[in-house]
Amino acid sequence: MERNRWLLPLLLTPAMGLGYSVLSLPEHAQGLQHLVADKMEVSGVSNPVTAVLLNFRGYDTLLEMFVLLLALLGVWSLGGLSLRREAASDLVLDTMVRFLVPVLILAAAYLLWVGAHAPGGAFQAGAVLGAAGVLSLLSGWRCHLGLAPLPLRLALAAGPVAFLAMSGCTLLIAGRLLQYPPAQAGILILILETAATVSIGVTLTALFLDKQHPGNKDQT
Amino acid sequence: MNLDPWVPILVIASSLLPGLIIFSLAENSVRLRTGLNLTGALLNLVLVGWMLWGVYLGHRYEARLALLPDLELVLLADTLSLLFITLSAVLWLVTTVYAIGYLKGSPHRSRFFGFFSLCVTSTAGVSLAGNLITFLLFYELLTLATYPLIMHHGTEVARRAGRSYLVYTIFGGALLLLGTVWLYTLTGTLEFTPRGLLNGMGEEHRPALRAIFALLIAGLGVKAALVPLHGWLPQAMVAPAPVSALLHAVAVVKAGAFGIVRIVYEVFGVEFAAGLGVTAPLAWLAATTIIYGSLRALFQDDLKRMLAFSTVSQVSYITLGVAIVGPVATIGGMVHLVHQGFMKITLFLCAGNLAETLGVHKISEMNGVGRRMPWTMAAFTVGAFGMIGAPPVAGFISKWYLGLGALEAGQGWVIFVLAGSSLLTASYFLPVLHAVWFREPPVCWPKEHHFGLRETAWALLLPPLATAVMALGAGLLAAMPFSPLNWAKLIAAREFYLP
Amino acid sequence: MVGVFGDIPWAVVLILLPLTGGMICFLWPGMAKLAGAVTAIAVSLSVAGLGCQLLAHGVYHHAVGGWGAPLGIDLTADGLSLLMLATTALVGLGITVYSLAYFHGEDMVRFWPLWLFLLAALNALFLAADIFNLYVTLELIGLAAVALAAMPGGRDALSGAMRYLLTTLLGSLAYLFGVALLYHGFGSADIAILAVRVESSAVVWAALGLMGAGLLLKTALFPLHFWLPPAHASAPAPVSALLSALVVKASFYILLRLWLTIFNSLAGEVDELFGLLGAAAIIWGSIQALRQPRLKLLVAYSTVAQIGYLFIAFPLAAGAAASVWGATAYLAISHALAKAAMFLAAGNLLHFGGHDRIIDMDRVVQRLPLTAGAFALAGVSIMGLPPSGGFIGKWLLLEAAVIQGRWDLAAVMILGGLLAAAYVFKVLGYAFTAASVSHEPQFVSARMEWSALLLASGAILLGFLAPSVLSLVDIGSPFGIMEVRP
Amino acid sequence: MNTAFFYALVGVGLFFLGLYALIVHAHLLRKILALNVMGCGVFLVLVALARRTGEAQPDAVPHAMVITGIVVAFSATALALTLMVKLTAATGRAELQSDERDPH
Repeated sequence: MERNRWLLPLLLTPAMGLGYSVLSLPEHAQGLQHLVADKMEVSGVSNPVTAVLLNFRGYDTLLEMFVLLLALLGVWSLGGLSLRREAASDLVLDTMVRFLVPVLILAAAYLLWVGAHAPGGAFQAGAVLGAAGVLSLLSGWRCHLGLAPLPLRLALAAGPVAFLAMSGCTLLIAGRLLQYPPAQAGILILILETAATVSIGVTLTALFLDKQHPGNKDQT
Repeated sequence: MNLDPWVPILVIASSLLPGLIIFSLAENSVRLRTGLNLTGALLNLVLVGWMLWGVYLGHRYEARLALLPDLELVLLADTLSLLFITLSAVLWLVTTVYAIGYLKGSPHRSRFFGFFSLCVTSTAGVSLAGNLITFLLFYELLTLATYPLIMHHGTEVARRAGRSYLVYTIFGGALLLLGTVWLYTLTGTLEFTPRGLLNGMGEEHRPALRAIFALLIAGLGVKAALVPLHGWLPQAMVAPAPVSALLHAVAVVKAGAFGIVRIVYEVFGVEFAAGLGVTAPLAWLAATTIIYGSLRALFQDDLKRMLAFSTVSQVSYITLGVAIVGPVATIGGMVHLVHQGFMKITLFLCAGNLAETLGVHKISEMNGVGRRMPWTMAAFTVGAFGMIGAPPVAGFISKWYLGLGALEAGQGWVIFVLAGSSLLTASYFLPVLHAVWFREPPVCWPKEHHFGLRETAWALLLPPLATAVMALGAGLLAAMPFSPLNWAKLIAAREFYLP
Repeated sequence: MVGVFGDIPWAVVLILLPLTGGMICFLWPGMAKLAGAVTAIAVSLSVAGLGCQLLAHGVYHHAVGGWGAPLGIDLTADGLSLLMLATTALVGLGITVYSLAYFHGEDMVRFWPLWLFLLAALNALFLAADIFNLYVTLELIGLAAVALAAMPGGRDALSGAMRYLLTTLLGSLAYLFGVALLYHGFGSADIAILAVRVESSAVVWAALGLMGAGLLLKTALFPLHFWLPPAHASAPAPVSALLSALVVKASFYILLRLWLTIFNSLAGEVDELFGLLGAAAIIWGSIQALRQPRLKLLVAYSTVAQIGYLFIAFPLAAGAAASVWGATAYLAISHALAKAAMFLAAGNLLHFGGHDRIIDMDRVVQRLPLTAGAFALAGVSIMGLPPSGGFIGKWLLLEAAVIQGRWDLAAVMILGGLLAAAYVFKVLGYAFTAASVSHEPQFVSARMEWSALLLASGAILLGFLAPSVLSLVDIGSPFGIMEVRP
Repeated sequence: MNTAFFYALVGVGLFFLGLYALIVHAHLLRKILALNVMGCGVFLVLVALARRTGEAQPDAVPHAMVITGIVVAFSATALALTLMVKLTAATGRAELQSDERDPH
């Protein structure tokens, strides 16, 4: 514990310095707000955050999809996190999940749709979808028998693959990475977002598939 | 197309390529390996002969390759480099033949001959280096190529010897590097220039230049075995005999001595160095080494160790000749570079024969060995007399010129060093010779091999005989054109003292 | 021909290709090896294409989405980027060849997508011109690297990976904080724009401190190196090679970029501090390497020492920027090649003997001559002996140190070389001798031996390529204007 | 001082609170949580300062950055937790060995 005695003042000094430098920032700053506002018309959406995420800085989001996939690969590579419950059926949980999951899926769809012009979007929708998945797992739900490993992987890859395909197409057609024609930008972004939502939701769920699960480690 | 720039490159390639191919050969492809070795050595000799003739006629063999934006690797054949490379080319051929016989049937020969060739490549590079950075490159390569040869037996003793060798040489290399960089920052060039590249450097640089001189000489002194940097040399005796022979006569030790020659004459310029006041300490250091090496040799019983300390002593004659400052002493030092090579390699090859044929390693076991191996011991005797400085063997010529040069330069004390060293050398060699020829041989030798009617295998016998003949010839025929002595005179005349 | 290939946006291809390759590995594990090999080769070819492009037209810009900075994200490739990309491609190719023989079964399925995504992230990082984009690539690299390091799954690997993950996250967060400050202070995340707008102020100093500390932590500069040896030593051999050769260089590259652009006008005292820490790293890392009983730990500590050389340049750069940074870049790439070769060789020895205790190595010079040769050649470059890339870098740095009268730094560099020789030859010495306890040797495939040897030869070959490589790095003068030698 | 700066200062506080906890606590779960607290601090700074536009609309770019950052933080946390679970299973302790701890 004695090593902590000097730690506090040692951390307080940079904290104060950092606080001071934050306060030294100008009271008003536009950032890129005006620039974003100017280009909203050609961005294909009307929600500025979505415009930045999927159009202006869409390249970051492309890499983002791979961050998520990498985390999943890392977790799977370690054998996965198990959520299996030994207890048999819990009536309350079971019933609640039966009601909640469809609602959550609906909510996710709404969030995805609304993201084009109001707060919302792929990440929020994906998170809600993931919650639905985790809830189902918690209640003892398992992968549907018909769901073979490759389809699961395809669902996981939907977002990154959509981004990659979009990158390839835009590169070939426009000569630039992720440059959408303004007229089609809205629909293209919606496609990307839908794929991303699926991916995010499934990935969040798939993190909790353990090794024994058929959805994982099917390889020879 | 002008072929001249390609000649020095071909010289390097003639040992490098066989070496690299030999690495990849299977252990039992003896014939191919031997063929490659001998072809390389012969080709090397022919090319060197060609350059020798060319340089004599005034050709210029120079190849350049950019190493850094404003620094080049330079291979250049001048009279000085030819002195050294001719020695190495001749002795490489001899040693290769010897090594093929010596290592017959022993393991890891592909590795051995690979590194052996690399070692010769580095020596050729050291002699052909046209500037200090090229010299540094091949000098370090030499360290790396000799290490596996010293470690060849893979024993714990070998490992320690290898470690000790590296501790000295890597440290020396670091000093050399620092000195070179420092010099470069002052001059902006590292080209070896007749009469020195520092001519005309201002007063204000004198302290720095003295420090650089000390760094460079210390770096080179490790390989040249100047006291107190000689400690690795006696330990390196664990290596197989051909390696010891090469290390002592041509490659490592000579590379250091040759470097000192280059530094004093062609970097600093001998008169400039004398003006800096750095040659006198160097002369004293060399003299100390000469006496010290002889004294230590006096008390050795292990034959190879005795020869090693003898090397410590003898190689410093070269440094001494350089440090005396004067044309005649220069001739003495230069010519000793070659003469010591002939004589020392003879002695080591003979020692190898004794060990290989009779299992004799110690001086106390050598009683009467002259009756069992008269030819080998005859060669040994020639070498020993050469070391003592008895006429007509080559060693006499060196000492003669060194003495004359010292008198000419007004440094009479050197005569005493020469005389003292000769006396000491005589007192450790003559008892050996006496025992060899006049004592009764023992009933049986420690570990005898029989070779029919011959005293030993041809491949082991002919090389020392050849080098002994060379040592004799260099002394007897010193007045002939292309003799080492005349070539050394050419160097002294063409590079140092004529405007 | 030239026209068609000249128009391809190679820089973008360099990012998309490995992402696609990784995706194929993920979706169809059966094709992992094929996809990995093809991707590695294609990436090398693309780098060559980018190189031709840069030679012909100078610096390459690509405004992603067509927006351009500050609204959008730009990709930029200059000589320095090209050098790092080329090194990544070459080392990556060597490691790919090695891994084809090294990983089997389940490990193979786990390794390939992670490695290809890591490759993509590295390429993206070297092409990025936006500090937030750099953050994303840093995180991609970090996660991939941790996942790779944890692959063996044992106690050592897991705790090494855990420590690595915590450290790399901490470093990224500090960096992100700096990004936040710079963005809010100057209204852009684009490096070129920031470089123009930034002037000395409290915010900039805070950003400098945060980003500097974060990146130093990720680069493992002494005394922030504590996480590196366990993580690098316990990972599988090709992964250790990747981490030491490339991943560490990635964060150093960002640091160098930021120092050359945004923080260019500040940071005099910080440069001195970097130099001091670099010197300490050289000494401390080398001594620790010398003390290690296990080969992989020795090599890992050698990385700690070699990182120190990269920081020696900071205090020297004020005097002779271009040649000093050129030297640093040269050291970085030589170290990448040599260290990759060393780790691969160490992996061969570990595989061969079942252990990597240095004193128990059993005559490996005879039994694995190619591997021993690879280790030795790599060692030559690490020691900085001629002829090697390491020598060129060290020569240039020494020259700058002597010209500027920085004898302290010169002495440290010389001493570091001596210590490096000590630990390299310690290994080689035992490689000649027989071990007291013999063991059943395992077969080592020729591909594993040759890939190590070729990488090491590359480090040696770099010793002869300095004029062309240095002129290549200078495309777009990433180090400022070339000074003229007096 | 307007609210933007207040929240930004809270962000700075969270960052250092997290850093303190990261150093002090040995348990890995606490360390992981500490890193998340630090991340929240940074995100708060990013979002809070984006309000300084003086208009109804805040600057959207930092918002997008934070969303990206959250996904990264989430991914890293998932990986860290898995590592922790596996490490605990392998060593029986959810701590890193103290003999190799960082020398701060």
